[in-house]
Amino acid sequence: MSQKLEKLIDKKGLRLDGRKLDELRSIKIEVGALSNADGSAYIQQGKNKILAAVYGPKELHPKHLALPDRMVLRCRYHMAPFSVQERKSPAPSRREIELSKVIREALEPSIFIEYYPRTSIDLFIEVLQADGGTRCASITAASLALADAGIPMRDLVASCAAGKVDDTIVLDLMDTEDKVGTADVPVALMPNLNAITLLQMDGILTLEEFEKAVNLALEGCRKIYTMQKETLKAKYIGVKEVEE
Amino acid sequence: MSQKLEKLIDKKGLRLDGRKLDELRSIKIEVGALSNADGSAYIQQGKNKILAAVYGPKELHPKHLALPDRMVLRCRYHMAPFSVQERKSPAPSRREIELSKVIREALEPSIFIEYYPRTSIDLFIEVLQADGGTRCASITAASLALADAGIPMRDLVASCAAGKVDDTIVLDLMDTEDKVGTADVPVALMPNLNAITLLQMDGILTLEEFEKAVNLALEGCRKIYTMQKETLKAKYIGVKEVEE
Amino acid sequence: MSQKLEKLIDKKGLRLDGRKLDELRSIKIEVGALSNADGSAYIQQGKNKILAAVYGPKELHPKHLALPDRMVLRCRYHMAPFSVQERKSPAPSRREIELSKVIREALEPSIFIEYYPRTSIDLFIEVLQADGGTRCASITAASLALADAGIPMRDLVASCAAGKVDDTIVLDLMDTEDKVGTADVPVALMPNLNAITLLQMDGILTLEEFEKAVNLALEGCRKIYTMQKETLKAKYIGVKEVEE
Amino acid sequence: MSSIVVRVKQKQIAQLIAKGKRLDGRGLTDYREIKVEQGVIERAEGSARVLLGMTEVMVGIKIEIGQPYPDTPNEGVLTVNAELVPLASPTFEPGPPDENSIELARVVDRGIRESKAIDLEKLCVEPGKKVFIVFVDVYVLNHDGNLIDASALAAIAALLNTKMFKYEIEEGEVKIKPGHTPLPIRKRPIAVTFAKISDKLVVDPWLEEEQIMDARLTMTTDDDGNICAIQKGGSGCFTQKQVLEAAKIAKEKAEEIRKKLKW
Amino acid sequence: MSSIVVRVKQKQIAQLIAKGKRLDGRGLTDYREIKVEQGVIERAEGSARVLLGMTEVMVGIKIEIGQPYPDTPNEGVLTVNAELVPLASPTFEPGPPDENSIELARVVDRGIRESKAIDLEKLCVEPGKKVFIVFVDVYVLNHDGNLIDASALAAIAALLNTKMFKYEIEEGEVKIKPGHTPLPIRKRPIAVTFAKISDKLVVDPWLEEEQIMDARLTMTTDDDGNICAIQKGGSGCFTQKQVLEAAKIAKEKAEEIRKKLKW
Amino acid sequence: MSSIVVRVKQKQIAQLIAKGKRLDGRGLTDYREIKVEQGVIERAEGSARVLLGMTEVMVGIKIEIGQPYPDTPNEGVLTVNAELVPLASPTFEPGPPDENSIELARVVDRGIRESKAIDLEKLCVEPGKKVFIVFVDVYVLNHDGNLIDASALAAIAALLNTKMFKYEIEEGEVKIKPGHTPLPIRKRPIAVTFAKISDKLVVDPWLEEEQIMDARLTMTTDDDGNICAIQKGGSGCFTQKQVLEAAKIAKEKAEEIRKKLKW
Repeated sequence: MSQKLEKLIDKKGLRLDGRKLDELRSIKIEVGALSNADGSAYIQQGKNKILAAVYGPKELHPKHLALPDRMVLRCRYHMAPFSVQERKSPAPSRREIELSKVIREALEPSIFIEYYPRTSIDLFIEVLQADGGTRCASITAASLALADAGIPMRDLVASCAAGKVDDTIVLDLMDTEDKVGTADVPVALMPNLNAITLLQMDGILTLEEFEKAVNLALEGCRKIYTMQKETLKAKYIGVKEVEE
Repeated sequence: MSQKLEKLIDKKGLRLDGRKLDELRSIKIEVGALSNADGSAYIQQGKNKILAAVYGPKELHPKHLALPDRMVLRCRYHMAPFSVQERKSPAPSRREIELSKVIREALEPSIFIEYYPRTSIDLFIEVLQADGGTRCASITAASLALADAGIPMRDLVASCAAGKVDDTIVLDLMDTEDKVGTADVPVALMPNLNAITLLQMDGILTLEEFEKAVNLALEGCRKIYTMQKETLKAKYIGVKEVEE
Repeated sequence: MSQKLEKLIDKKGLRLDGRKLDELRSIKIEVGALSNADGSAYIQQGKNKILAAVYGPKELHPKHLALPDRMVLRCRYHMAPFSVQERKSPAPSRREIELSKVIREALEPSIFIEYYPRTSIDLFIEVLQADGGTRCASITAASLALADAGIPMRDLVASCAAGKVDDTIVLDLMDTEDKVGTADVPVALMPNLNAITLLQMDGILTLEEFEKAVNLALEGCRKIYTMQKETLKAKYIGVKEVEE
Repeated sequence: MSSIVVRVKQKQIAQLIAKGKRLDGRGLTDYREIKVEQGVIERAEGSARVLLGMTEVMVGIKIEIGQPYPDTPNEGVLTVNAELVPLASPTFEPGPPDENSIELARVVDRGIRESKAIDLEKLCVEPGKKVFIVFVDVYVLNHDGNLIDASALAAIAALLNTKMFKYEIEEGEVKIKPGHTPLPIRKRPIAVTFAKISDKLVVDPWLEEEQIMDARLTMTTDDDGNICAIQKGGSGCFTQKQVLEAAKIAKEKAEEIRKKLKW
Repeated sequence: MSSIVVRVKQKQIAQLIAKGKRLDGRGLTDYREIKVEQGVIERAEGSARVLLGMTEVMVGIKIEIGQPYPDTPNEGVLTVNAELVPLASPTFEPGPPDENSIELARVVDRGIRESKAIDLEKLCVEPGKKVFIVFVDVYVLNHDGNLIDASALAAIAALLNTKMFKYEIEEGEVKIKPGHTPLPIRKRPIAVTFAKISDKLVVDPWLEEEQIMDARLTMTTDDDGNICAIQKGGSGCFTQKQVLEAAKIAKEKAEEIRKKLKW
Repeated sequence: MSSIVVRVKQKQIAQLIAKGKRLDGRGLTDYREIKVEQGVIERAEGSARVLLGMTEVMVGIKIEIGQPYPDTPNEGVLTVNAELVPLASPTFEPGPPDENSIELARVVDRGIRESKAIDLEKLCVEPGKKVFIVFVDVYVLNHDGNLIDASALAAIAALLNTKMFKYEIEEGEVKIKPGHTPLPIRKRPIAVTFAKISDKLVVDPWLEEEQIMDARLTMTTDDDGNICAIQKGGSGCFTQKQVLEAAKIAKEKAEEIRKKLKW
């Protein structure tokens, strides 16, 4: 949110990559990409390329961390050293530690954690290429990985950001818009329950702009939700190539 | 102990802050300042501002560290990043690790550690502002925090340093005296038992000077001991505002 | 393997330190040098000075690492900060971690690990001075330390390298030859069983040169094996100064 | 307290909130008593101590000369660090920052950074080479709930209290001169945190409310009433309506709290 | 699978190999299907993805300006790092590199370094002061055995795909210019790994073979058929004859695999 | 040994000391046999090995060019590090330095630093920019008690043995020239450690005495008989009389030990 301004929206109201203001980037989702994980998903959203994998539920070690009445969800959001412009050290940064926490807290409300007391689920997210909005794309993929692992869930979680670019509220900021724009509002939603499970903001917005941004982001989440459901259907109903 | 000399004692025998050679800095002590700790104390000695808190006795984790015939005392002496001239990294330095050890060993003789087998006491010391002699002021405060936590003790531990400044043995060195002076002898004492529980020295002293310095420091400890007892009396007998 | 070439072998076929092509450096071995360890050995090979110590077999902590049907061998190869030209940080380097692994795997085949289920042996190697070929000299010493600790073994492990210097295959490279030469092939052998337990290579060798180097290194191992056995004999049969 | 007593009390707290009341007598959008003391550590370039009921946070500011980030060569550097020091709570452990202290530091950082509270361009000494680095060290001394609001308030209070040393450049070296100038502060971001309990939003949760809340929402606003940072925490969720309602309350509350700051 | 089923399967694998056969139908010196995809991460200077059966490894190359080593002032720097990321296997833990990932990185490094695959002298910008640093980051995404061969192959594939930015020196500072040049690659080292099972050598072991192997032997050869790196692993041993036989097979296999690389 | 045997032996040690005797026949103020060997590691700039009975410590000195501390721009830098390497004792664990090795290093450091044993001003190459850094690495090889005295002795023995490389400044760069000069040493600080057992002070405690001592006191004195460092350790206490008595004995003992050093 800190670089000098350049023109990001042209006279026709189109953005640098030709999108309309309320248009999502092109999204490609795959479920079950990894053979070792209990569940997995891969998402491309713009140039974001992100893998999510789920291991569990399984016994928790060390045992004193286990909870008698619920499962423990653990989450690691991690970026590959080559995923960004300047090589990133593989050691977890403070940003990655914070995002691991907010992503976990965005997904936890969707899981029936009381069904598996004393166990844990490990959720691993690897950003192979980053293009703005990785936390949202990670949540979208991770929720599918949880479903792929057969974890009982209240709803899928779909996630998308809106933001302010050239004084305009737009949907799903890509990298340049994120860096040059003046506000970013990532949101995650369980659409069937109308429950917001992630909300962050940085930048500067009036209350009115904020309301507009939240509403736009929620719309984005609902579109992504449709894609999530189609992906699952394609794998589990259409193709029927399951069973090991 | 390594900077070029300047005049630290004037013709009248007074020091930079107007003190006499055998005079302590002004000391303010408060007991029970922190609501979460089982015992706590705050000390101002000159510009030193130090908090000490005690948690315990409590079960020790991991269990294989517990001792069958005694309690384990653990101690962390730590400086706030803003407590000194140059910002200090919050990670414990080698100096802080050594001082944590000598402070623990200065306090342990005062506790009936055999009364609570298999348990531990955690002692946390935070130096909010440092002005020379922080280890001694920390011991003085920590001993009060232990008393405030109701830990059974043989005696309070009072602590004070003497040192050599401008070829003269003086009491309770403040920061500049500590840096420009040529020797520093921190001492801790259980006054009722005449037992020295801390003794360190750096600098250069003849045997005669050393004897003089130890005697002066012990006198200082006895004066501080009086203040410690008054503080406890004020809280537990005078005010009677205890009981939660 | 990366510095500019200079002449390392003279016209008479002698090397910088006067050795013939297939000649080992002078080797001095001592067994039982350290009083606290269960077994120990010291080796000088050229200017290499290396200590190896064995503690165990003993109960393994933490217990969940213990194996029900065999002993766990742990190994730490470590270099003293003053052992090399530029001071080495005492924290284990990636090279030291790799060498700890390959040394462990070179010695493990020689031990009847199934004799002591649920236990561990700790093997500590300290390089006090390094002169090329430290991993091989470490294995030679460590195998003697295991024998000194009374660990039941299939055979001793003897280790030696061959390499390519000035286009010639030579035995037991010293530091300069290792740095200026163009290939290094460290080998470890259980001579009685004709079993190669370590094999590494870096540099460039044709298949024919490689065969020649392996054969020369194996010859070196057999010579060292003779010295190992003599050292043990001198301690346990000749001198009879054992029993504590 | 035994765990049964704890659970009874927790149930009571939740039931009261459902009726619009709180165990300590506050209304749902009332803060506990707020005390702000600026300039408590003489050795620091700036400092402040905030009491929010029994929650106590100290912030110290240190200023050093260092290198700018390559992408902002004309700007000083802001670094926020938070320590949950173990004397503040039986649940805090010594050791490197965990996810809670990192989140706390980053939420405080975001409020200051996004509101452009500090005029970082005025902290440039030599473009691309030397700038002032402002270290904001948040030190939690007693934890009785709502660390974010207390820390953010102590941070801006300490920044308002901060004095920079004067300097001149002599042969490429920075020479410190006598005297001080205040740190150039333009905005006073204030964080307001809500806990969701019994499907209601309560402001400034104390520790026992935090232990039973479903989720947490922090809204930071600046002097102009704009939102500059938001953070949702905890394993629960919010409705769209709650989010918009929270934004409005946060703006009002921040205006009240801002009056406690000496500028 | 229950541990009895596992043991029965392991016995079956070993017995088949004793007869010169493998459970998945391969011959002892056959590789699984190899897929090499170069240029998969646009943001990296070079990248590749290798599938070896179900084993999947990605390598990304980043290039930065930095200082040379004091003993090679005219050469660029090669740095290989390997991450066994926990989504690749239930046995991989988050945290700093363990001995397995360090060994993997160092074996990949040795093949590239000792074969002089990169012309490091061409990566010198200013002798003794500024050189290009080539970061080779090995990222294991799915572990089904033989990580060394997959990683070494992905590394050289990514290096062949790498483009360096153009630059000029202006007043001692490196200025990046538009356009790219390929990284100067001279050799294509290929690692071939053997597992010893039932006293036989099998090439390209999959995970279940690795679990029962006595020992492992990796031979890396260059375009000229020379050996440039060897690594024995595991707690078993080899005969002299096995070692020499492995060297010959490795050379042949490497020639086949090398054809899969776009240069 | 079984724990009963251990306790019987410990009781015996304590009872003997109460009568002024020691289990190994020494008087209360006698050292074990001391062997000092200087120059044992050719690759180090200086080195020494000390045997104190069965306690064995090696110290190596390395010298590098580096930056001075900002507050002492005209002085070289002394850095003391101690490693309790795990082959020395079943109680030593691999890993970063713990409080015992840090205390050991700092007590050795204090003796050298406070006695001004090294003329650090002679180690300045270019004021404020380049100075010699003297690394003193204490390496404990066998632990049979009284590591402080053995380490301090090995450290000063190694420093006396240290040769610095010669250099000249060429265009701001340090060029190493052939030849060496000795490190400028002015004082030989000697540490003398007492254990308090049965309310008596015993000099040079061996391991089994350390296990039963109430407290430990180390007094370091220089060539002029001045005290330059003191460290009390352990969970017991001393009387004022014991402290002053210890100072006198330490001075006498140090004079004897100092004779073992080659200068």
